Amino acid sequence: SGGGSEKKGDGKAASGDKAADSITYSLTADPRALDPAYFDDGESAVVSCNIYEGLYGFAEKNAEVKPLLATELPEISDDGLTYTIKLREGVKFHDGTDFNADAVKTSIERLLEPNRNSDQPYASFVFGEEAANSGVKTVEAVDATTVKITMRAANTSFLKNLAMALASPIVSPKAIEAASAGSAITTPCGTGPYKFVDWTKSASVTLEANEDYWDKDNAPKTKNIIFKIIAEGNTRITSLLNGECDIISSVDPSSANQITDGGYELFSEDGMTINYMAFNTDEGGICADKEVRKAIAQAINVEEMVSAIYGEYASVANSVMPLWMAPYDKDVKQTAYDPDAAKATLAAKGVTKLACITYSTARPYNAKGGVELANMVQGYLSKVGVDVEITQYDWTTYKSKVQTDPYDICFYGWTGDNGDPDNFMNLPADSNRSMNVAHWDNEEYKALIAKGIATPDGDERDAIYKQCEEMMAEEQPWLLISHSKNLLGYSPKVKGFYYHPTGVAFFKGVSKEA
Amino acid sequence: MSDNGNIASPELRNDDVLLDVQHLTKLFAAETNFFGKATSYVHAVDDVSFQIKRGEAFGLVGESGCGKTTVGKMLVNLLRPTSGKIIFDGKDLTAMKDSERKSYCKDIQLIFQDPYASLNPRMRIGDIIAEPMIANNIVPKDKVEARVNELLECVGLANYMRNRYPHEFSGGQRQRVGIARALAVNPKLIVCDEPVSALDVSIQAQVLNLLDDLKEEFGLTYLFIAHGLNVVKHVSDRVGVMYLGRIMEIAPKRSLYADPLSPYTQALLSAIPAVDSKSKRERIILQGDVPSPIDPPPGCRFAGRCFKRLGVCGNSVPELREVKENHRCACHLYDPELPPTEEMTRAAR
Amino acid sequence: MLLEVKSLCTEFPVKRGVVRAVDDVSFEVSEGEILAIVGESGSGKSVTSLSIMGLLAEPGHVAGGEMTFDGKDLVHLSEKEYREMRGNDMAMIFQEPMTSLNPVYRIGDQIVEAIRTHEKVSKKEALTRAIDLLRKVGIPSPEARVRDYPHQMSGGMRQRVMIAMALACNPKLLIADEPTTALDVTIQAQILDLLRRLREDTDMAVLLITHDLGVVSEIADRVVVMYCGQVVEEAEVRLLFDNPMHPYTLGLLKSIPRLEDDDSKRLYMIKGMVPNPLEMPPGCHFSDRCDSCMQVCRERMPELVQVGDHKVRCFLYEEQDGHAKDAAEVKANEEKAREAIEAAREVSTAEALIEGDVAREAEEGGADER
Amino acid sequence: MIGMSKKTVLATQGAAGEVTNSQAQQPVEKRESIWKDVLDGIVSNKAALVSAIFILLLALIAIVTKLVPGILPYDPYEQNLAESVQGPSAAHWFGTDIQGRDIFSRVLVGTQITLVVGLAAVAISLTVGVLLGAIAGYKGGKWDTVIMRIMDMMLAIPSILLAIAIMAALGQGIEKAVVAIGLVAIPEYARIVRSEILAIKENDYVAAARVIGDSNFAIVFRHVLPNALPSIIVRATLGISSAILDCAALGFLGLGVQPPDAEWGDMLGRGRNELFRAPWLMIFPGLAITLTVLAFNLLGDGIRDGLDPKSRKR
Amino acid sequence: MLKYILKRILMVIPVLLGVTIIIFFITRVLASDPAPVVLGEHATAEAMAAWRADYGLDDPIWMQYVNFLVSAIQGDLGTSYYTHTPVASELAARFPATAELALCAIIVASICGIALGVLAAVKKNKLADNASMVLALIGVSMPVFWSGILLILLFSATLHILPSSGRVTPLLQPTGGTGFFIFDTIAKGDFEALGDVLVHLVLPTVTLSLYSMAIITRMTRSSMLETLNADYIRTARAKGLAKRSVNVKHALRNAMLPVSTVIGLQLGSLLGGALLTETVFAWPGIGKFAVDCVLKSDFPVVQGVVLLVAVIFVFMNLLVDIIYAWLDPRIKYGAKEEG
Ligand SMILES: Nc1ncnc2c1ncn2[C@@H]1O[C@H](COP(=O)(O)OP(=O)(O)OP(=O)(O)O)[C@@H](O)[C@H]1O
Ligand SMILES: Nc1ncnc2c1ncn2[C@@H]1O[C@H](COP(=O)(O)OP(=O)(O)OP(=O)(O)O)[C@@H](O)[C@H]1O
Ligand SMILES: [Mg+2]
Ligand SMILES: [Mg+2]
Repeated sequence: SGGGSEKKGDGKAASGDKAADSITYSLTADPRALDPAYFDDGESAVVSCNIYEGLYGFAEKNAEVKPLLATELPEISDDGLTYTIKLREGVKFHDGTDFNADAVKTSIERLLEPNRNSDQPYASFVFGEEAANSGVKTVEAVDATTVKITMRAANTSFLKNLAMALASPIVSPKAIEAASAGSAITTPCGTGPYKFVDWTKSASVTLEANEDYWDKDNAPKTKNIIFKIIAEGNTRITSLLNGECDIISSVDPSSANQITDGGYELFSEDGMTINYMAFNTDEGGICADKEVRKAIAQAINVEEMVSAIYGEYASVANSVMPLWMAPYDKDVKQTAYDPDAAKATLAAKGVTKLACITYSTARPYNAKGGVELANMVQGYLSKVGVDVEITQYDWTTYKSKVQTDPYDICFYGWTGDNGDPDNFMNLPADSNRSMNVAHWDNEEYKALIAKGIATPDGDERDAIYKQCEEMMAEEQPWLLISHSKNLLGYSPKVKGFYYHPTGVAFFKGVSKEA
Repeated sequence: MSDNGNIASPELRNDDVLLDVQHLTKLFAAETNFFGKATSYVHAVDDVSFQIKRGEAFGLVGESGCGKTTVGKMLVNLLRPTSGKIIFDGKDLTAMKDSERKSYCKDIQLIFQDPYASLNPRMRIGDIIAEPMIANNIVPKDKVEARVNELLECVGLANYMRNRYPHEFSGGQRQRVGIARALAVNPKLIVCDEPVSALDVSIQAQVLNLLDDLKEEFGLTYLFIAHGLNVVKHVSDRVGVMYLGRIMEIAPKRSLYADPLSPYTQALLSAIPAVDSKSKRERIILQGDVPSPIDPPPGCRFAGRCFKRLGVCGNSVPELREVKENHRCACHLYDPELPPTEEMTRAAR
Repeated sequence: MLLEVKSLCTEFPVKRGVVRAVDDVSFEVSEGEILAIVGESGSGKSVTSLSIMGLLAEPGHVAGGEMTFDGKDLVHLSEKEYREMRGNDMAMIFQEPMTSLNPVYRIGDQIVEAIRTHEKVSKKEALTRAIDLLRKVGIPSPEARVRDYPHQMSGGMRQRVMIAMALACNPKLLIADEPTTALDVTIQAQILDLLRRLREDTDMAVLLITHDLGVVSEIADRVVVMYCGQVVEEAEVRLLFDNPMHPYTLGLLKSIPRLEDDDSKRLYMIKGMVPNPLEMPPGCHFSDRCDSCMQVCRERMPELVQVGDHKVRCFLYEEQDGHAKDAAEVKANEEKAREAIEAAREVSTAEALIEGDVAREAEEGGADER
Repeated sequence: MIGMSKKTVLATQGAAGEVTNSQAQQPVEKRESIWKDVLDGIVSNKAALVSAIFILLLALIAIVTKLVPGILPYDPYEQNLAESVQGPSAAHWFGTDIQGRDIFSRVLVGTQITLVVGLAAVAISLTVGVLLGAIAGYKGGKWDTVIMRIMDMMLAIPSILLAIAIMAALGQGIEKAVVAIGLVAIPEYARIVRSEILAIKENDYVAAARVIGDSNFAIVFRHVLPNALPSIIVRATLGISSAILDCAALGFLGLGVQPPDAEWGDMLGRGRNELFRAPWLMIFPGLAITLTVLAFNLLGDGIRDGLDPKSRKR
Repeated sequence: MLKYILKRILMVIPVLLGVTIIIFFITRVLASDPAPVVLGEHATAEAMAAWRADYGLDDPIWMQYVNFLVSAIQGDLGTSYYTHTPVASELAARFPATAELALCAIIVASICGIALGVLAAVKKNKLADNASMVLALIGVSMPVFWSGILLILLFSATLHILPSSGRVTPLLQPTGGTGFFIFDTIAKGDFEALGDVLVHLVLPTVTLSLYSMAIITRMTRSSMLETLNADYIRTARAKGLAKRSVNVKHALRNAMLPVSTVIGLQLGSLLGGALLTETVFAWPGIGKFAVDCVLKSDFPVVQGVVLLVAVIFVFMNLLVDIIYAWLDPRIKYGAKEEG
């Protein structure tokens, strides 16, 4: 029922252990698409991960890979090139089609060249490219329940890619057929715990429980899951306080108290992000000089800045990777705050002016947007005698401006895709300048990264990435700022809710008291 | 169309004609089709001819909408005639290009009907009067002020009023400012478009007397437009009566008032309420309204309301012909080709 | 007596003071009579008529005096009673026929509305009556014209419609505020003729307001001349025109160009202009412009006194104590006034005008200095 | 030659003549001008008077804070994270923002940008709009058709969307915001000026100017535009208020000024993230905008009344 | 009349062409490159180049325009770069929301605006006049998003009496139908849903209508004052009509003429103004969507939105003119065209 008052009434007053039949979750924007091959955004992922399932998924609270539609972890050949995967039996898609090896083959092959099209943003990331000699070469259905994937080159993160909500989940072949060639499915159909009902653009997406879900232990407990699109942060919070939503995502750190004060639960766990400031290391620039980079880093009290902006809802970044992901950081030392030293160095180097660009839009790794950060850095640097001139852009423009504007420092960040260290650590080694905004070009580091990707998980691999972390701290192409926490608010009546660090929320175990 | 203007009346023939208007016609588009082409016309002025002598005051009389203002505007180049000629001081103004014509502009000046709308409310009257002199460069810059003072005195305004704005003046005073502005360029002809009809009774006389005085003093020539015959009588030497874009009668004042020939003129005269009980005239009350000037019917324009209407009036346009000496009239009653009428005999006497 | 107005005063408070638009005005209208009020623009004619109709625009109000209509005290009438009387017992028509009809309603409906406001009749019946009325005021094929909108009619027609509407409920008094001023002479003659006929047919009294002395002489029985909110002279129409007493009336009559005049003579000019209502000269309002002005005129306001069959407000005819002078003296003064006027005709226009302006400025001098 | 005979009249006039002369020597004061009407309108309307005083005060604040920044209780740009996000108190009347800057000082400094934005944006749209409107109205014909069609096109695009598109294209910053806001308002001015001019053109005094031989230029600039001025002034006053609002809207959408400039819309847009924690971040700049816009609106109405010949009894 | 309408419709064409040219110029020449946004984080320069080629963005600008125009005339507005959905269906999905909100707002604004304006005019210079004018002016002076957020804070967050977001509680949403929920719910006889739709409409409608209401109030007041001074009002009073009937029947009807024009224009600007309101109230309309698309450089959608709004605006004006002619018998279109 609709009116806030009513909702509030039955929310607060009524009690008992009867389960309510719907849970409303707020998204911040429309999903881009509800076909895993065609989106790259968190909003789509949150919805889709309840409709579709992949061969693998992540563990409940971390990025450990678990079998999902596969019965066990794949058999990987020693050269790392062949993956043999056993499939679960008796699973049906929502449209009644059987889930089998052919379905897997169809789902994956539409993302491989030459079927792949330029509208599939994650296809090349997950399944590689022929030109780069990476990723999947072939998919074979060995028998109804066995699939064999052959790789072009070994890639330790491939398995984690298969667990992602983007690109990897398995889609009903019938639905793929029904959609016109080269475009996204409009009536989503997967094997997941919830079935698609309706998507009213810009308003809401409605799902309903899949009565025939294969995993009887984790059968959906709530009849409907509704994703309501609310872009404005204050409106989101009000909608929770007013009983219009049960769970709201992207809570602004500064509003967190409002949620707990109102008797609501605050979900606050580390996400899979890094929020950083990059120095433009291009030859000839002020920040090409490592000393200057270090001095600037010394001028900024990261701890104070993080707490002022995010309060307790972000942790100061000591490593590129988030703490829960990486065991590598323990001994990495980042540059310490030392304004006097900074002043002296900068004066000696004759640095008085820096051009800074930043983004005005909130990002997953920075709920406040980059302007606040830029403002504070401007404040710190003005105290050591450096004028910072800030130019801000909205995110879209910003993404092209980082490639064209002549900046000295810029703000950026990263949200992990798959929980693999390479996904984070390769950023400063990337040849793509929009990924590597520091334009850092360090052969030694690049070699380490290449080695890391081919090394199977284990101590050897960990050591490589630890070395990477140390190099980053020493060479200072970035000033690490924070790892954001995923902040959500939810009604205390919602039980069993967990927001996964990869930025999705699984509703199969979630229920709500009436 | 009758050809009624090219023979000037004998009275004028030997004299110095300042303005000779020949077959002047002005049509306005009344309705337009899809592409903006006119499909019907307002016949505002239709084949009008008359002459004005130097130093003469010619009155043009007619009811509202009969085209008097339109004639005046064509004379001062505010409107372009559809056809016809305006020969001023021997030169055909209508044949001139705009640039050429501009040099004659100042010789014909206009006094407007509405004293409230004809003065720019945001200018001081000193500037208003000085403007034509500066625009036409007829007085050296340093003499302008003295000349403005002179003009103000001429029209009976004290020169300290120079720095005031029009709204600080009464209607009569404003009209005097308008007169001063017209005088500023030493025009040869002044077109007075109903200069007193918007004024109070007690003020009318001031302006009429002033115009009279000025005419005397500077030998001006007037085209005096009015809608009542009583006002015109006081100022003009000769009078033309218009009806629906056409001239009905032209005659020297004395002749016109003593013996109006056209039934329309007769009605117009009788409609003027008389103040004196002694001179109660027989009243002719015309029926109906002035018809629309949009595509008027053929024949005499007045036929529809005429109380002496003949059979021919509805289809044939009467010529403007000399009925008595210097007294011309466009009416079938005086058509020698038609059977003689009572009026004709009376006029012949 | 149908309408009696006694010492009516009407005031408009404005930013810089109070405009007394009507100042101590008295007159009477009896059944079937046509009384004309003449005066220049701003002399308070319209305000007088609106005061009678109770239609004064906001801050304006009757500040004193009495008005009785058909035995009823108008000054203290409630708005409801007034409304019942308006359009019913007394009706009014206005100067501007072009704007006095509501442009968005058919004229038939507007007349029907007037009828149905006061009488409980069916729409159909009212419409029939409307058509009759239109016929009565001389509108050809009234059955068709009732469906016309005002913009489809000429000015003369609209004025007839206005008259038809006013006659809808057979009023006892018709107030006509400059009904012909905006019309052409030939149309004006038609309307005046119509009014005259109607008066004969219905025995309705008419209060005719105009600034045109010609119209007055054509149609009125009696005339009230107003100047600056005051009655300066009142008399039977022929008496007034043949024998005007007040210098203002005299001046007006001499200053209008008449067909009968000898036009070689200059027109007489009343010099100067109507004073600003907030800056009236201290004595007689006309004193600045008067050619027979005396010292006393500048000091004191003369009273309206009965002189023979005239009422006149002028010290030429009034003793200091407020009584009329004796007949001989009146005669002499009348003569004097006439001579003054004849003499003034010969003054050059510009000269006279400057003199008039300067006199007025001097009067207002204080204001000017500011 | 004209008037010679009159000379003597004055000389022999005696008393009256002296009055004349003494008055003639009066200093030539500007008796009545449009600015006086404006002033009259303001003074005679209490709300407009208060508004005018308020706006003057704002202007004063803007100038003083520009010239003597030290007069402010705090440096509006100085970061002081120790005092980050504090509620209104005796020390910080309007509280502090996330960077610990004093909101009161920032609101005061914000008057600079706000007024400049309002005036500059209006200056752009006024200049272009008046020019286009004048050409369309006075020249008529093809000029009119072409110009007014273009204006129609601009009007048919929602102005805020157009402004955003222009901003997105030009990049951010106060100058760009001003340009965007100024550009999108042009059609309104052009329309008003055109219709005014069409009406004024019909006046006899314009005909009179033509009869005496004035050039088109003189007619437009001496006779037509000055008489269109009242509605232009009114429109411009109201235009300042909509420019301020538009600027605030752009700020709200994150397209506002460059940091650390204090602009109310930008402060408001930024403050809304802290609405629940620190409502003062949104309330005070919002109030400042509302009051300023209200003041310009009331002032515009007052001026309109003052300039309206109908309400100006004389 | 018919001729006039036809003529006006023909005149619309160059305006719409011009609109497309303006917006085409702004998007293609001035705006930033959409490729990085569309293709996401992992896209390489080659992938972006390939994508641009796919979408014809490396064609000469005039060719892009011609292509756009040709397909637009065939009813194809292109496909969103970002969601790969046809623009027409993206707009169709969102437009009813905006239209319903704008219509409600204009109705509320008109009713309140006219009522306040009449009150102010009839009680000129009295308390009621001043109060309604100040009220109206405050409406015009508050930034829409600010007043919207304050309203939410009061009615939703504090008093909990009105919902703060969306058009309807999703499970009650009528499916199929016109997309105008008031209409759809009534058609279905689902009054629970109707109630829900109505309470959701309250805050956005109020917020959105404030601005227009102020404009309409002002216009009504001045127009009413003008007509109240008209001669025919005096005539009506001289007939003995009651004040009320004079005010309503004679004055208001005439005063409505200029007001109707303003209302028509307001509806156009409401469509634009809805943008901020939609953001604040999570209203699923085209306003917020359009802003996002401008910021994402999703050209086809931006073009589509602008074209749609322009068409509505232009036809709204046409409609207003026709209504005007219907209200005012003096206007006989076709007869008088200034030339
Ligand atoms: N610009 C115009 N466009 C169309 N018709 C016009 C125009 N100017 C005048 N007319 C028409 O031409 C006719 C003559 O108008 P004009 O103003 O010359 O009459 P007038 O005799 O001066 O009348 P009035 O006594 O009312 O001043 C009228 O019917 C008028 O409607
Ligand atoms: N609403 C008003 N406020 C202030 N003064 C007014 C108002 N109405 C009329 N007056 C004043 O009252 C005086 C008389 O006006 P009124 O309209 O009665 O004149 P009138 O004789 O009818 O003139 P006209 O011939 O112009 O109609 C004028 O001086 C005018 O200034
Ligand atoms: Mg005329
Ligand atoms: Mg009057």
